[in-house]
Amino acid sequence: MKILYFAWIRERVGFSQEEIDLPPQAQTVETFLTWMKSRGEEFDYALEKDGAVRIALDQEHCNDFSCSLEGVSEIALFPPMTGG
Amino acid sequence: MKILYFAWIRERVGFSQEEIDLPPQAQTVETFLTWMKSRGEEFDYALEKDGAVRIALDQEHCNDFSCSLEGVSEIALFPPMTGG
Amino acid sequence: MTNDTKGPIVRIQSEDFDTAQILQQATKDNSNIGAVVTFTGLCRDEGGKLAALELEHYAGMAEAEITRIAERAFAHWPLDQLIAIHRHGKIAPGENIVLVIATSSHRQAAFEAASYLMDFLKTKAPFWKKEHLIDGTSSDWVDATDKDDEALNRWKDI
Amino acid sequence: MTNDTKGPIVRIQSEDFDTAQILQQATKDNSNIGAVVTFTGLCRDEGGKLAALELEHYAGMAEAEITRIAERAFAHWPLDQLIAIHRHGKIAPGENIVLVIATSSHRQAAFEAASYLMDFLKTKAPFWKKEHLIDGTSSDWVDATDKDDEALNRWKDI
Repeated sequence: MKILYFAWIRERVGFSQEEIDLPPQAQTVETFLTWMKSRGEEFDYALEKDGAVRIALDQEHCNDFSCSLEGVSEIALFPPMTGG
Repeated sequence: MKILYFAWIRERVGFSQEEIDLPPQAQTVETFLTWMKSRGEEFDYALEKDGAVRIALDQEHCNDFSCSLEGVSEIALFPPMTGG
Repeated sequence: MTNDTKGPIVRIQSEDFDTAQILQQATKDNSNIGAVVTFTGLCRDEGGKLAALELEHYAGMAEAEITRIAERAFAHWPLDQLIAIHRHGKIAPGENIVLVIATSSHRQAAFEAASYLMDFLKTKAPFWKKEHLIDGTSSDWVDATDKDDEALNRWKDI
Repeated sequence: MTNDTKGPIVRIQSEDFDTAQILQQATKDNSNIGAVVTFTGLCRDEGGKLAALELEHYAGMAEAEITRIAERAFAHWPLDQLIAIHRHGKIAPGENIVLVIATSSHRQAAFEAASYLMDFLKTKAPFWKKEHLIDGTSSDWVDATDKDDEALNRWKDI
């Protein structure tokens, strides 16, 4: 799985992307995030504000954290957007 | 009193402006319009559609036909506007 | 940010105007604007049937009335600038009729002020349009539409 | 009039753009447009304190997301054209950040489509702004605002 980080989430994690094998328990967005936070202090710090983390699956917003990750090849994590 | 006519009201009256002495009964917009229509066929024809006639007193819209004409020096009569 | 030293700029003219140039001037001396909304109203060719529009106007009142509307907008929204240019006389299809520019540090203020000014200008500014058709058969005054009157209801609290 | 053969034009780029030139191109080959609404978002200098804005973006998704929003607008309003250009990278005060142009034969359709696109772009397009101040003391990420989220409520039926 390709994982991308943006803005201050990227800064807290310390890099902008990685290629990683997800563990079997990371079946949905919710279980994926729980696992991510357990990967180390920098991940826990980057993702601590649950309400502030936005997620995109294969470049589409996902607002439903019960979404399955089956068939997904790119996950992006980022704070609320400030475009325009 | 200077009276101005615009668009199809001007075309029906046959000219675009005149300088005229108002009769004593033309004290308000309403009595002024009644008198205007009595001036001849072309005026009656130009002003027949009551709802369609708009009036400006000294270059300001007047929506209240009970308005007094005291102190007014320029009256304009025209159909609904189609600017923009 | 409201600039209290400025008011709206209103111009009534027969000659055409250059939207791009006016837009550039409106923004060049201020780096704190944020949002610029521009409305350009062009003469439609009505599916190729229109030869020209003729815009009759009430000189003096046209400028006064648009200025009154623009000043109400200026008082209501936090605007930097509000510019309105309206042409009169003969206008060919594709040519400019009207230009409104609203600049503000707030996006919605700029959108709303420009939209407000256009809605009022449509029904309150003393202009009347006559259509000249290509086949020469008729030259009719354009009717005011209920839709334009209804558009004003959106702003009844302003 | 809806032109079914065209869809929105979306460009994501680091280089600046020329609003005037794009505006001219958008209107030159069509004499039946009627209404053109242009929104330009500029980098504010924040009262002289800002050295530059840095816009980070999610390449690929930025274009895809703005295209999705623009296509919804295109499907909802009778538009001739809908153009969105968004810059990324370092942007100095007074420079362009974003441009939206909506053309239509209906004035309110053009205003609403441009305003809708901007509202969604603000909160749904994957861009993040970092402010670099002139005094060099801090470089902070700009917070998303509730006001921008609330702006979306206006469009919940679309």
